[in-house]
Amino acid sequence: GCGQGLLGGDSQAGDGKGPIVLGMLIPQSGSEAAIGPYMKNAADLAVEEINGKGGVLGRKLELKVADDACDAQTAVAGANKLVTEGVQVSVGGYCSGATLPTLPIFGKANIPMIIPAANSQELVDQHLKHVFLINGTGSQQATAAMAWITKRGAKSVALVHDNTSYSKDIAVRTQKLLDEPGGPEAAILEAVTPKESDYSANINNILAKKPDFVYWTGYFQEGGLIIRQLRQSGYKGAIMVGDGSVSEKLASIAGDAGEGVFATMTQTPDTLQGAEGWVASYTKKFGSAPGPYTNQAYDGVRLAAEAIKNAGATDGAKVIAALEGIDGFQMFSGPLKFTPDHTLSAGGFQILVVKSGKFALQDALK
Amino acid sequence: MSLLSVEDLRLSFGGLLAIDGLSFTVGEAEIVSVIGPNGAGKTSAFNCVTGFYRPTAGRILLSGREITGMRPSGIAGLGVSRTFQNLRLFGEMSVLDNVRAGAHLWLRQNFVDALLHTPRYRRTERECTEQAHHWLDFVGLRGDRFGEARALPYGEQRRVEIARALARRPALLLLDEPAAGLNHGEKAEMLALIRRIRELGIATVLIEHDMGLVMEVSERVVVLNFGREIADGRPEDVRRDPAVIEAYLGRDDEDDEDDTDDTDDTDDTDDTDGKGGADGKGGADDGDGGGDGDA
Amino acid sequence: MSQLIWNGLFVGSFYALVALGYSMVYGIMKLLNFAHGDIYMLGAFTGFAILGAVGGISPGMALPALLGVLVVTMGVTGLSGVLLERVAYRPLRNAPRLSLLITAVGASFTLEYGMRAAAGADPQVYPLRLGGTSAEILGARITLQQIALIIVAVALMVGLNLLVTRTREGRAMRAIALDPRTSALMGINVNAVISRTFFLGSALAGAAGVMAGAYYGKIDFLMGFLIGLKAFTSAVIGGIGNIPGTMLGGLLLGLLESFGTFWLGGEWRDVFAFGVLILFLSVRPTGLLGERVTERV
Amino acid sequence: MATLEVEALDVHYGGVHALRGMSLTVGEGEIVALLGNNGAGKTTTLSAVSGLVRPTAGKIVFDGADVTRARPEAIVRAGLVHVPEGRRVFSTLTVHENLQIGGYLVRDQAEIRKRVDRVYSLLPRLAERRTQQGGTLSGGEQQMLAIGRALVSGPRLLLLDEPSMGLAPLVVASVMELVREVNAEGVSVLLVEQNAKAALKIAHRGYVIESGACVLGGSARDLRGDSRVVEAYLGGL
Amino acid sequence: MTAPGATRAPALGRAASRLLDSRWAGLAGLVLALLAPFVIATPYALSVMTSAAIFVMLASGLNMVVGFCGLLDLGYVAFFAVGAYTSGVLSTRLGLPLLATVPVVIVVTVIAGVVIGAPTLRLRSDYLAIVTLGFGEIIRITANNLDVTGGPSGIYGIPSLATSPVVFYYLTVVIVSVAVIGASRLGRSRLGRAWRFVREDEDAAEAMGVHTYKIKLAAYIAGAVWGGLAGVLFAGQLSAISPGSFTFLQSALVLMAVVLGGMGSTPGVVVGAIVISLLPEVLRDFAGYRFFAFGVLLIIVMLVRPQGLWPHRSREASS
Ligand SMILES: Nc1ncnc2c1ncn2[C@@H]1O[C@H](COP(=O)(O)OP(=O)(O)OP(=O)(O)O)[C@@H](O)[C@H]1O
Ligand SMILES: Nc1ncnc2c1ncn2[C@@H]1O[C@H](COP(=O)(O)OP(=O)(O)OP(=O)(O)O)[C@@H](O)[C@H]1O
Ligand SMILES: CC(C)C[C@H](N)C(=O)O
Ligand SMILES: [Mg+2]
Ligand SMILES: [Mg+2]
Repeated sequence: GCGQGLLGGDSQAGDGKGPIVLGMLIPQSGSEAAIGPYMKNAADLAVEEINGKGGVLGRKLELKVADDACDAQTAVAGANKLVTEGVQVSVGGYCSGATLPTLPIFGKANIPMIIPAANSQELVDQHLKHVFLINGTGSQQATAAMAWITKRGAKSVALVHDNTSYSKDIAVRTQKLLDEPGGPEAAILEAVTPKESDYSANINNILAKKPDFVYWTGYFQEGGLIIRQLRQSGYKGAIMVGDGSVSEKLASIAGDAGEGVFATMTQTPDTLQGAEGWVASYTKKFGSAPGPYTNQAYDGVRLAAEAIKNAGATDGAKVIAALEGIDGFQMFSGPLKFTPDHTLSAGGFQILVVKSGKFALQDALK
Repeated sequence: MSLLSVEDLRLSFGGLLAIDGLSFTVGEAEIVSVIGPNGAGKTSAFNCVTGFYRPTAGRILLSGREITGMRPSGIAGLGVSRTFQNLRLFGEMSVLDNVRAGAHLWLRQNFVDALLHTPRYRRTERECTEQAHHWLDFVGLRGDRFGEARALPYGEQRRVEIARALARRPALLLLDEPAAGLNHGEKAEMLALIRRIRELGIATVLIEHDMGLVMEVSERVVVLNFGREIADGRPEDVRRDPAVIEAYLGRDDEDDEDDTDDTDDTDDTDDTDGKGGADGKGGADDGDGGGDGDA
Repeated sequence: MSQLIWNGLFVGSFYALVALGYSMVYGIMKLLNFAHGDIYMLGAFTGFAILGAVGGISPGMALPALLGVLVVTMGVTGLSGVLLERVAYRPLRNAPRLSLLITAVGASFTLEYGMRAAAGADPQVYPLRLGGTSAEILGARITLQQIALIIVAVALMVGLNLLVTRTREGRAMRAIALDPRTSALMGINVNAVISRTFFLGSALAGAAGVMAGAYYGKIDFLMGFLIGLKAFTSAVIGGIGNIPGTMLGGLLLGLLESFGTFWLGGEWRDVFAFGVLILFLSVRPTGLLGERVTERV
Repeated sequence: MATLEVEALDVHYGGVHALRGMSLTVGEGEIVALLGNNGAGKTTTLSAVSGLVRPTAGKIVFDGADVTRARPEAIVRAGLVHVPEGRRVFSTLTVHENLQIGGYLVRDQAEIRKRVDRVYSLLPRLAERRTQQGGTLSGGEQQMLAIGRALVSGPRLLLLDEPSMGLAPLVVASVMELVREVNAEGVSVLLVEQNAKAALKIAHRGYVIESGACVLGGSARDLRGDSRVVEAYLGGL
Repeated sequence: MTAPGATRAPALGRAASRLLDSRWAGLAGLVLALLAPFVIATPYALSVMTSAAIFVMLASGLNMVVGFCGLLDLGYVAFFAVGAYTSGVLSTRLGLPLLATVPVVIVVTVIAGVVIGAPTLRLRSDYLAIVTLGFGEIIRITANNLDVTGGPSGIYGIPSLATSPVVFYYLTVVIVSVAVIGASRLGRSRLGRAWRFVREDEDAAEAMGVHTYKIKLAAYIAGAVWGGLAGVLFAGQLSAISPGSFTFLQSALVLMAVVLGGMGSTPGVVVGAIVISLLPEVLRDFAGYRFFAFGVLLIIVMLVRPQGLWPHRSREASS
């Protein structure tokens, strides 16, 4: 269009009285494509609710979604597209690897990022002013896992990850905690190749170490298969999965073998009292139950709206300041206050357990 | 010292002895023909000399230097050129490019020249093209030089292959059945061409089944049968050798009369009804092709 | 140790089954059929749909039901393969052979994301499971289902090999692979033979898809990608176009993965497998049983 | 009645007009020779007849049926078999398998075996090479294989494209003899040959083509006596 | 001697083919690329255009290997990765500016080319394909497993070559243009002809004295250097690299660019690369159906133009 060239005016879209635009970068194609719809639906739901109550600062919210295919290059293009479309706050980010290269892009455009899912430590380590994580970090999750492992009285723990940054991060951090003298031992750190069907070779390695606790830190697709194949191979000990695996699909893939599997997870609508209504309205609107990261995406949008409201403007610096000032904002994971690192002060991780095919609260780890 | 000498060459494929103790020599600027029944081992001998087959035993010397077991490009680097029994042109490349292949070894040009288009690059490229034209003129190519080689009629392709081999500026040229598929008039042209090659001081070894051509052009004839040499001598002697008649020529005297034709007219223009060859668009072959890629 | 070998063989027989179709198609058309893995995926989903439509099947009936589904699915994927060839490959028969690579990748995307549109991006869970009671045989845990699956796979492979090496159809396939034009001069209906090849190869992939779905339980629209790659690898290790070679190639790849995981850990498994493959090919450049083509000059 | 009638055939390769109104006939039980310079269009004529290239105009009638647009395999089925230029043996199939492929359309296994054995007795060199890969044969051996392969399919009309190319003199004679024998058994033959002398010796009739059309036709005896033919194809007397 | 075909070609056709002559077309393309930001310079457009330019460089590098020399390489992304990681590691660990890493990248990619090429180039094409695929995977997995390369999360905070995306875009366009011209010049030189000889017929090439092994290795090395330098640009553009960017799919896409455009044809490969990299962006609004549409379009394009969008002409200009 006109005026978008080098010689054109510096037209900053969205400055006027139009809707406030939120941008969401999520995988809609590629290996993680299954996640995209859940997060988009959740965000749509939040936008609809907020707009139904009159919007923010008297303006409506509008959500723009871009595909990152869980791939860095696609993500960069997508992020730039969102920037170009005048997005004022980013509320996306599921794959850490794809989110990482988008940080400077939003940064340069002075757009605050509320990252609902991606939670690799690299996102935090850069100490970027505009980046806020509302999922628990890897180290928080590892701590929670360690607590439960100890509490269960396990002796020998097998850590299994899928060699992606998120999954490996949790496994390695848990291993570090286990390596401290006393308490349970890390028997093995095993990496599997994602997207396969048969994990018997890995399971063979695991069983050779005779662990009494297996912690899977990857996603639910492989998680379900691994659980099933572990049980089929005669493994009798405890199994726990990380937050990437918390989905009813995990249980249905694993079948009977899934019963009694634990999970480290931030609070979910299913485990929160009073959230049934939310689950019901989501299910009514979209015809299926919420899935992984549905509530975080929902909270991300609400948090963005809250921050803009507090800032009284959509200006990046002001919104960032407002985000830093947030204290006690109610989210599914509990009242929110960011640490200086812009992460959750407490991960809010709990232990869930699979009961008749559904995740239920086992221990709040308070 | 002879230019090429093959000493007690042996080659076997599994149980099959394709060449069984073959020895012969070729002197400077000599024309030697190798004849023999189908499957006698003629082409295999060429393949050994040019490095495409590794002999099972024996030695091959070029100007006294042993070349047995060298790779083909190394042997080519020592001044040996060849053509193939089943034409092996670079079919999708232009005729000129095909002949430029012969210039590969003497073209002094490196990748810096190519990247920067240095004066040396321009000079060598021009020289290369001129040479290519020169050799195409030399073999009397009538067809389109700028189009794809595979669009030329068979006989023309044969000429291109020879031009390519000559552009190498060899000391020794091996021709495998250059007259196959040529009609009478065209054979006469081929004969003239081989004589002109000899005038350049290039030694030629010729595999041929056309006795007329062989008798006319050779200084010496080597006859193979079952991988063994059964005769080696002047053409007139060889053709009277009973063993050769028995194994190869046969006693059909009618053929003799045909083969003794005296085509002494060395000018190559008697066949003016020959076609101008393929003209028009070179690469427009979309009718067939298909089966590229071997294996 | 025997467990490692068994695991490798079992996984390998899946690779081999998918690789057979790959190898046949590659053998006859020199086509890297990137969509082949997606036919496997299509098979898994077809079986899923049929089972879903039929509804509750008692556990006792599981195996017979599965065989029925297998046959129907093979028909469906076989025809899909034929259709694929008709639409995306045949018109390019005379184009440079890598042109087919584009339509093959195009077909792969179309199948994958077409399935995503039809069945969603979420993985699906097979309504029918071959659950597992395992027995210890020679120190390896082996389930009856595994044995059944391997028997089906081996039977399909052996039959195929007989077809290709012993019958005139097989000879025609090999002739077309070498020279389609001249094959036509022998009276071979090149298009029909290629169609039948696609049918067979795709049917086998479909069978493998159903078997994987029923055994592992989870299917998704991208499930064909990785196995397609492995099938290709198996076909090459074995010596492309050679049926017993392809079988061995699949089994060998399975074993390499199994032992690689054991010796070096899961993260280095593929480095090990590919490393061995590269070393092997540099010693035997035409694969396990590939024909040594002596090109005449 | 003529076995093959070709009428006013035109063939284009992209921009190259290779045949321009080519016409010829092959009568029942005849051997017809086709002579011409390199590039005259001999191979193209045979390819058009056997369905390998599509003519842009003209008509081809085989045994009374129009086969102008028929597919190659259908034409073979009708009994018209083409031995192509350049031998084209299947390189990694054995000699035996190459011959069996020739009998692809024959359903009767015993019949195929009989025909293959007959080829082995006609061309004993092939029998010696039974299990060798076709591609590793010598040039002349490949030529024999190509001819033998065509014989296995039991043709009624045989198109031969330069069958003597690359054959030793003795073998040329025996191949020509073979063609005559086959013909004596009732097979019509259309023979493209550069060895015009050998061809005209066994042919009943012949044509000379130039630039994609016939310029001369007649009985073999007449052609042998025609001065133009003598000068261009037989060698000046 | 005159070529009858050349003189008979209609004047109009000749003018048209002059115009499409790669030199003029190339110049036009360059001008277009340089002017584009004046029409549209949004961050999105710039990032997409920069990616496309880098992709062009990759494709022109692979074209030397596949198009010119006929070596089917399914793991070309290995060199891209080697370049990106080398410059990424050096610039972040040693604090070097990106430009300073270039000489090292060249050395390392040459070595990578030799290491990957040397043991494999004796293989026939299908086997070569799988071996290169394997090498591509080995490089990616190794990067994923090592600590220097940052493991699965890769390297971030790589300095850019330029402060502003516009400047970076122009820099990329200039570098890529030089690379494309260089590849095309190599292709027309003695070396490039030797590549084509090898592609057409290795035996005949050997007989003419072409050391086919060395010539293939040269193609590999050239391809490796082009890929490696494209990797440097990639690292500079994204500022973060991770193994996920160097998957087999990426190799396949580059190969598709080469084939789609027309193997061995420089303008073709440029067009092919632009199409392959822009098409998914153009189709972005299809969201979930994006790759469905991409797949269908690929098939249709190929059915319409089986030889590629802008195929190589083997007819030489008669000058
Ligand atoms: N690679 C190979 N493998 C097996 N046998 C071979 C191979 N190459 C050649 N032969 C055999 O070796 C013998 C000699 O073949 P060669 O090609 O040298 O014959 P020739 O004298 O050139 O015959 P022609 O005149 O028919 O071309 C033949 O019987 C052939 O079948
Ligand atoms: N595939 C092709 N593409 C372009 N032109 C072709 C093609 N095949 C043949 N031609 C041209 O068609 C004309 C006739 O060729 P054809 O092969 O029929 O001649 P021929 O009489 O068989 O010659 P020869 O004696 O050399 O075999 C020639 O001018 C040739 O260049
Ligand atoms: C569980 C997921 C939210 C983790 C995310 N995929 C990441 O890479 O950080
Ligand atoms: Mg020979
Ligand atoms: Mg011909």
